[in-house]
Formats: sequence, structure tokens, C-alpha cells
Amino acid sequence: MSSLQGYVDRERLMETLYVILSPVLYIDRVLVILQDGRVIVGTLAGYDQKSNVVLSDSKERVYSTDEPVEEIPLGLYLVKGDQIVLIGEIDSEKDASTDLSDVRAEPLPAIRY
Amino acid sequence: MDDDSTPPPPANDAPAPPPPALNSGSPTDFLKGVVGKRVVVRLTSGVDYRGVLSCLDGYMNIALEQTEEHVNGRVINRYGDAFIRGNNVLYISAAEAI
Amino acid sequence: MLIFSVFKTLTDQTVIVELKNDLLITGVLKSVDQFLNIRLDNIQISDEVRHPHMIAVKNCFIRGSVVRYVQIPADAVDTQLLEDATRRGSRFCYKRCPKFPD
Amino acid sequence: MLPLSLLNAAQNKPMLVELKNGETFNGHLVNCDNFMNITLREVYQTNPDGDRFWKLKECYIRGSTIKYLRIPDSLLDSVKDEQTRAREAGRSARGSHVSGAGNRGRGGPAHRARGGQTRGGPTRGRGRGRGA
Amino acid sequence: MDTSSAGIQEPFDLIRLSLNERVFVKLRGDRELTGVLHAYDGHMNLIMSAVEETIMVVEPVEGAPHSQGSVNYVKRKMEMLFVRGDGVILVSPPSRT
Repeated sequence: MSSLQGYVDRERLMETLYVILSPVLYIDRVLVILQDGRVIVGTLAGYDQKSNVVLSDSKERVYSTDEPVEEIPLGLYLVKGDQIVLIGEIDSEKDASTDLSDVRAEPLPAIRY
Repeated sequence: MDDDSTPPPPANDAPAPPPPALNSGSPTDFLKGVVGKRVVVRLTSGVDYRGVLSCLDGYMNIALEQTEEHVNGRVINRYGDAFIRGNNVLYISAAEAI
Repeated sequence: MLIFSVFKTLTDQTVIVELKNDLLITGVLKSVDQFLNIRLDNIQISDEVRHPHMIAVKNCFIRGSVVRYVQIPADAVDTQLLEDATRRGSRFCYKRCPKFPD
Repeated sequence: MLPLSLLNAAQNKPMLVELKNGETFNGHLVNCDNFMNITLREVYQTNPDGDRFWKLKECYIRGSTIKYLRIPDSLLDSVKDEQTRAREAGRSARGSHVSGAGNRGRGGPAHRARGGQTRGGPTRGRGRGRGA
Repeated sequence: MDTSSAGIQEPFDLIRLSLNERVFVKLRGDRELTGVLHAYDGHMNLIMSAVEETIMVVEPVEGAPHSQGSVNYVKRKMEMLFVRGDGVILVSPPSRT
């Protein structure tokens, strides 16, 4: 019984570590695109069958053709599944290496039915 | 918090309504009446399709024959047969006496 | 169910998904579910200059409802098989879509 | 963590709700259900362009019209703590063949939530997909 | 050939009779497709081959209202295509006459 208990404790320890560290180490950061074209980056804290999503430490990236990309901190976000277009896993090195200040682009178009 | 207290069923001992006359009555009677007749199918986009109603199903999907596509009153397309997906349909109206 | 099964046979094939916001995403189809939600790996956005928004994204989940088209490799599909399955399936469809009360 | 568990735990907390048409509602959550229908109290409503405001004592919002909700950050940690404590209580109680502190009544959260006031703590979903 | 004699009891029969035929599909967003139909389901999801897509694009002309903008057609060819059913407005089989 004890080895099983040991395994369970290690499992729970790993899970707690993961939960604490992921926002700090930017693991499991995701990029979510909404139907109105918004781009939100955050830590995927939860989801369900209807792809409703919980994002912690979320930031909205606002794109423009003449100004650098603006990152607006938003905190804890619960996004409805039917509003989501796409959820992308962020490759944190690639993200860190791209300098947002010299990116210029149109905001993404909204979904047109 | 008990959710078994659904409202009591309404008393329905009123006499059953008289059988509907042939062409008045429910929309279903109207639709049964226009099958095989010329109809106008208007979509939510405002485009009209005129043709002979071949058949339709529970989703209001429609099969039309000799179909003309009318936009702002002008015929812009003709199709021998046409399947129209029900979710786009705004209304169906009879184009000839039923 | 039929189209879902077709997509399941296409896993690990490269496909181009066109979204209803006109984004074109090329990637390897990794999985699909009954809502036709799609998971793509090693994605590449066409016209990345105009759409730099997802440069740091390698794998993504796409909701089925926002898909307009999926371009699939022609050699990955047996059209004869598809037609027969559809004809057989269409009898199944009679039971599924409600009949007009006759 | 289930989004609905987080929402249930956010009762009486301030939050911002944006609808699909862009209107926003700032208020404290009174109640919510599994379709994400919610009622808010002391509400500031803003129109999509953000140039007109209304103050409402209480309002009901249908889940299907919601785009997203913004919830105080602190809530995430408090819900996680509660869930770990609930798991702890569950594990320690398991020795005496009593199922965990979670709901044991008939039926899963969906059944209880209809019209009823769900308990403040997160309803522990007991089977997959019972919540929908 | 009048379709009622061809055993059309259900609108979907029209589509079933078009399998392996070149069909015309009208989609939301001013898009039209022609292509050979190989599969469909109850949602009107389609799988077609040898597809040509035509998009009607209205370029606003300075001063003219939107409806009088210059119209041009963008065409695109695709070998094998899945089309999501919720965008489909109309499907027309090749004329039978």
C-alpha cells in the first residue's frame, strides 16, 4: 500500500508544482483567437467538452499597421467555446524571440458566416 | 431545491377542436397543398427562388424543379433542379392557386 | 458520421484548412472529433506577412464550426468507396433527418 | 479545472461580462447554471460603442449570448486550494467507506443546478459529461 | 426527365442522384463551386473533386454606393475539397433534360 501512497503523493506533488510554475515559466501558454478577431495569450487553466476555456495571466495582443503590437493585461478570463476560432500552443522560445514592437499587421478579420 | 414540483398539467377536458378545413388550418396543411405547385421560396438573404415544389423535409430542406433565381426582381440564374438548405428559408409562398 | 470517418482516415496527411475569417492554415492533421474540431501540427499560415499573429504557434486546435473548407490530398481518398458509403449511409440519413409529416 | 466550477465559485464576486454584440455588464455574480445563464446584482451596463451607460439593480443574462467573462485573479488560486482540500478530505474519509465531501445526492450537478441554488463550493462533477 | 418520376421523395434524394456527377453549389459569402460530388451527410457537408471556386468580389468605387462598386470574380481550383455544410445555400445537379 505504501508504494502506491508514495506514487500518489509524487503524482500530486508534480501536479501542484506544475500548477504553480506554469504561469511563472510560461509553460502551456496558449494563443486563443476569438470570432471577433481578438488575439488573447494566456495560461490554459481549464477547459470542458464545449471548449469553454479558462485563461490565467491573459493578455490581449492588439495589432495595428502603424503602431507596435500592444499587449493589454487582462488577468483571469473565461471564454465561451462557441466564440473560439482556434487555440494554439505557443512555442515559448519562438514567442520570446519575436520582438512584438517591430510587428505591424492588420487585426485579424472577424468570422463571417 | 426539489425540482419535482413541475406545474400541474393544464386541464384539457375541453372538447377537441373541429377537424381543420382543407386549405385553412395548420402550416402543414398549406405545405401539403403546395407540393407539386409553383411556389416562391424567399431566403433570409432576400433572394427569391421560383419553381415547382418537388418535396421538402422536416428541416425545411426543399427540392425545386425548373428553378429561377430572382435578385431585386431580375432573374439571374436558372437551375433544372435545385436543393435548398432549410436553414436559409425565410418563407414559402404559393405562386398559383392551391 | 461518414465525413468524420473520412477525416479519421486522413490523420497524418497534410491538409489546408480555410477558416471563415479567410485564414488559410496548412498543417498535418493529427486528430478530429465528432464535431469535426481539428488538431493540426507544424502549422504554416499562408501569407505570413499579412498574418504574423500566429508565428509562435506550432500546433493548434481548430473549432469545426469556423471551418469553411479543408483541402485534402486527392490520392488519399477513394472516391468510389466514398460514393458507395454515402449511398448506403443515405438510407441511414432517412432515419436521422425528420421526415415531413405526410 | 472545469470553467463551470470556476464560475460557480465566483458567486458574490465582481466580474465583467461581454456579450456577443459587444455590450458589457459589470456586476457581482448572484447565481449561475450549467448553460452559463447568470444573474448579476449592482450592474453597470455599457453599450457596444461604450458611450452610454445604465445602472441596473439586478439582471439575468442568457449563457448563449455571452462572449467571455473576466473574473478576479485571486479566485483561481482559492478554487484550486478548495479543490485540493476537497480531494484531501475525500482521501482521508475514504478509509471509512464514506464517499468524499462532494455532493452525494441523487444525480450530478446538472440535475441539482436546475433552478436550485448550488452550494457555494465547486460542485464536483461526478461523471464525464454529466455537467452538460 | 421530370424528377417526380425519378423517385424524389425526399430533398436529399436529389443529392443522392448527383453522386459522381458535376454539381453547382452556391455558398454564403458570394461564393460558388462546381465540382464532382463524392460524399455528403445530413448537415450538407460535402466532399468534392476537381473543384472550381468563384468568389464575387465587389470593389467599392470612389463616390459610388456599395451596390454600384466594380464587381470582379476571383477563381480558384482545388483538387479534393471538404465543404462545411453550414455555409451551403443551394446545390443544383446537372440539368437532367
